[in-house]
Amino acid sequence: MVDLVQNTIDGLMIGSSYGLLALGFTLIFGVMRRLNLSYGPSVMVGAYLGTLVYVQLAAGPLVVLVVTVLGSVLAGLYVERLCFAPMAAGAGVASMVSSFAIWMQLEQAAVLVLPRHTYPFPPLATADPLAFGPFYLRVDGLIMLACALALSAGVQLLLYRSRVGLALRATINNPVAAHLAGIDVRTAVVFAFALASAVGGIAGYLVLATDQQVTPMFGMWATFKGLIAMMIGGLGSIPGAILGGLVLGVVEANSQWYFGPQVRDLLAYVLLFACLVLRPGGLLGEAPSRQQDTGRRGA
Amino acid sequence: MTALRLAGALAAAAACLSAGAFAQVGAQAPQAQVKMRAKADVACRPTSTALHYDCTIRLTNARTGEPLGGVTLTVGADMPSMPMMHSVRPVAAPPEPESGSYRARLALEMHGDWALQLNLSGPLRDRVVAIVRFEPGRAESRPGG
Amino acid sequence: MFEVSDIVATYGKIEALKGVSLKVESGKITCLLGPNGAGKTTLMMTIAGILQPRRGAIRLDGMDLAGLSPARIVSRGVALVPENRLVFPQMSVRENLLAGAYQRRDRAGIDSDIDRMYARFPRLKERREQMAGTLSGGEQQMLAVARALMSRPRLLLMDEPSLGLAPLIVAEIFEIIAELNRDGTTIFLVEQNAHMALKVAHQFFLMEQGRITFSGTPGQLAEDEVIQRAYLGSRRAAG
Amino acid sequence: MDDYLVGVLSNIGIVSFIALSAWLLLLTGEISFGQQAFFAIGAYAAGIATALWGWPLGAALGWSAAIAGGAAVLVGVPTLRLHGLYFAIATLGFAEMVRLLFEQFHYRVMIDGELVGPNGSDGFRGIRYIFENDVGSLQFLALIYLLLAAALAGFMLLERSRLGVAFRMIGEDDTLAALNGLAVARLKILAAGLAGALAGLGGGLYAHLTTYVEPRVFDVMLGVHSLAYGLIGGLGTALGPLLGVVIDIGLLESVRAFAGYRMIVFGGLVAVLLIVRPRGLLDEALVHRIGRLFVRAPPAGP
Repeated sequence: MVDLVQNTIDGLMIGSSYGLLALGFTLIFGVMRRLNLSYGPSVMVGAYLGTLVYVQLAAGPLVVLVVTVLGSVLAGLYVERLCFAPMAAGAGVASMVSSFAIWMQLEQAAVLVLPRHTYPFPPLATADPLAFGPFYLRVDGLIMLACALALSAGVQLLLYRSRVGLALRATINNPVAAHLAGIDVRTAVVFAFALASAVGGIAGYLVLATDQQVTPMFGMWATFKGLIAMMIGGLGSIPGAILGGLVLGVVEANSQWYFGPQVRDLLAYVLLFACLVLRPGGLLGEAPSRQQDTGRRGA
Repeated sequence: MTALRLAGALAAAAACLSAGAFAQVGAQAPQAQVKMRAKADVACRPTSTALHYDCTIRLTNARTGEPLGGVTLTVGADMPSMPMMHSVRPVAAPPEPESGSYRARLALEMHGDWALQLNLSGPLRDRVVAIVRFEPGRAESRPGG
Repeated sequence: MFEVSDIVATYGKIEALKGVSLKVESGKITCLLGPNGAGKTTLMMTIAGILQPRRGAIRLDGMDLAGLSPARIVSRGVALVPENRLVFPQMSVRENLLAGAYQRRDRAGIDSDIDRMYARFPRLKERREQMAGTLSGGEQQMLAVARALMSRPRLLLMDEPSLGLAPLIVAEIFEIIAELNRDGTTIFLVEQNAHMALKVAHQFFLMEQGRITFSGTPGQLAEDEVIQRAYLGSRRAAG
Repeated sequence: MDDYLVGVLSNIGIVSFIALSAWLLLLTGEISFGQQAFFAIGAYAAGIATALWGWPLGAALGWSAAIAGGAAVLVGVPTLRLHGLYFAIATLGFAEMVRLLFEQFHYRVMIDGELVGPNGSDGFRGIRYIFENDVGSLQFLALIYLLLAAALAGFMLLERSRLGVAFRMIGEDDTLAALNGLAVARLKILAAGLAGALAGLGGGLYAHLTTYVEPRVFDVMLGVHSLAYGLIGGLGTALGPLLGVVIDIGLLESVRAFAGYRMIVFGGLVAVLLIVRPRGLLDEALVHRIGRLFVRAPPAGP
């Protein structure tokens, strides 16, 4: 029982970072109705730049954070310019495959700059875990959870209480009507990409600072964790993204404890598969309608 | 149900076709009795050039454990994480003075885990695969090869 | 004065507009008639900047609008109420109105305009916190009109505002059109329902196969025998 | 021919199977990120059949196609009710499940004093059929291309058949296809089964070519690549995915001059190509135009 609770606590903390990755994913998907496979690799590029200033210039954590986020945003915008902006409506599959090609590109670029398999990343917090009776709370985990909740609340506020949020939601709802209402849809899309990449950059920073190391595989990891959490929580829903991340984190932490890391990964995909087959709308999203069908020819 | 029946028929047709193709290839070589197999130990060292590694390969007879000399050995490489995308042109691995020992110099395209394909020809035709992780400044074989 | 001259627009290789020219007098209601596939919606979308013309000029009081982005065109004072009542289905009525005022920055003016819309369309006021997707067809049409008005257009374009609505609602919509015009808005509308249009419009154009084939006043329209038969329906045939 | 060329050509042939498999689903309008699962099932099935059970190669390949096709039908039933992105992610989830299950899969048998068989993440070594039976690398290459030619001939027939038209109709608009009386669900499952069998056959060939497989070989990279081939080469004809493979593996080899910058150059090329031709080089329009050059009279309908 103690184990279960402790695992659940740990799972909630790591799950909050999955939730942040899913949040970025869902923003891009919401605006573009397309899948950006290069999402994780863009964050990885940011993290590599962060590591670079850490290793080469011995920069402090704050500088590393800023560089990571800025790098993620720049890489994200590069992906948007190359894979999304020039694609005509109806070329959703082409965008997706193109973003995959750029993934390969970003990964190789990262390996060229920093060729070793792993590099150190500055730790988030070195304080001892806080003890509550038989339970321990890792400080970095707490920071991660707090950041996730604050950021998702911030994004929610931004979307529902600001002018630019109005533009984004209008674009998500109906791009043609948004054009006619005088909303600059292109700018809204670019903003969504930048925002999503920034959220991803923060999530990436938090994860890597907890792990204290970075590898080129982080890009793929981030894409898949974000994707799974997004689908579990429900496509297009911000609370759903966070909830999906937390659920994924809790399931992973417990299965890792009881069955080991390989079964953990297996169960994550079983959860994804079961969720899609049994409840395609996810926990908080709406069931897919034919109109929202994406990736198909008309999308 | 017609569709599913058709699927079954097509799968069966595919099976027959491949069996037919096999009959041509396999007819020349009836199932051989127990054949000699090779076993390999690979140890690689980085060189002064980045991504270039010096590998020493010790071949033994899998059954008797004796060193396996006198074969022609070439070494190719593929990345299991990107199968068939990074096939490195096979290099010849000439024998060393010590029997069963061969040496190859590999020029890889990137760091990571590589499946080295040791192609034996001459008295024994075989392929042995060794998994080696290449990193800047070091290389490490995975046991079990 | 709004003026379109020699607009050519293509869909792929098909020429949808083959050199369209027309003038819309300020303060008047101008109606564009025409059969399905004549290019009326294409013309509207081209004026609104959703489609780019191959060539030709679009001028509002001397300013050239051709080639501008839809957002710029809205800020120059042209708003389109599109066909099929495009609203933002997962946004509230109020948010839809706010989106219509996106190009404006005057917070107080926007708030008072929203109140004016509520006064003009009381049913929108009742449903202001409701998601637009849950409104009835007629209510969505009113919302689409109100949203377009929120940008304070000098020229309001309307693409088949009566399409698919019940006769009572259609009458209400046309009443609103006449009212808006009395308040000084120039209106350019596409309509299939020529009977309704005849009651409100001051000027008519007829478009067929990407070309303007007739222009005139309601009186001239009613006299034209061909148009009579095609658009107003001869009484003999109807009876 | 030198070994290297034979190796590259063998790779092109084998990857073509999984590329065709993904393309067949694209034809019916569905994106699969998961065809590598059937490739994996085929590879393990064929490897086990020859190395552990002593089956002849032909039987093993038929078995790999059959079991992979069967698995694809089983997975197709629940997943093909989903569409678009949902289907794509479900196939990805399934494929990763299969890969991770192979990480757990241990089935080792003592053969000639040596433990042979799948050994979890340490892989499955010693699928030595072609070495034990003196099948030369050229002979094996011929076998690959024989089977590939058979598959292509099948596709050419399919393109002219009612079934092929049905697949394309579903791909264009499955609601419309259903309104025209097509049993959309069954046809999609049929397509999924055929696609699975093709991938499985490719997997069986792959296992015997390399003599070694491990779960990592079958990760998402392979699946997304195979999907990309159809889009690079073109969706208009079954030759499209093949062209994609040739460009990818051929191009990767030819821009070797770029050494460490290879993926950077290649990734950029693919991105630009997809901007210029979003449905690939051999898209439907081009195929139609080329077809008109050869066929003067309109082909008689069935």
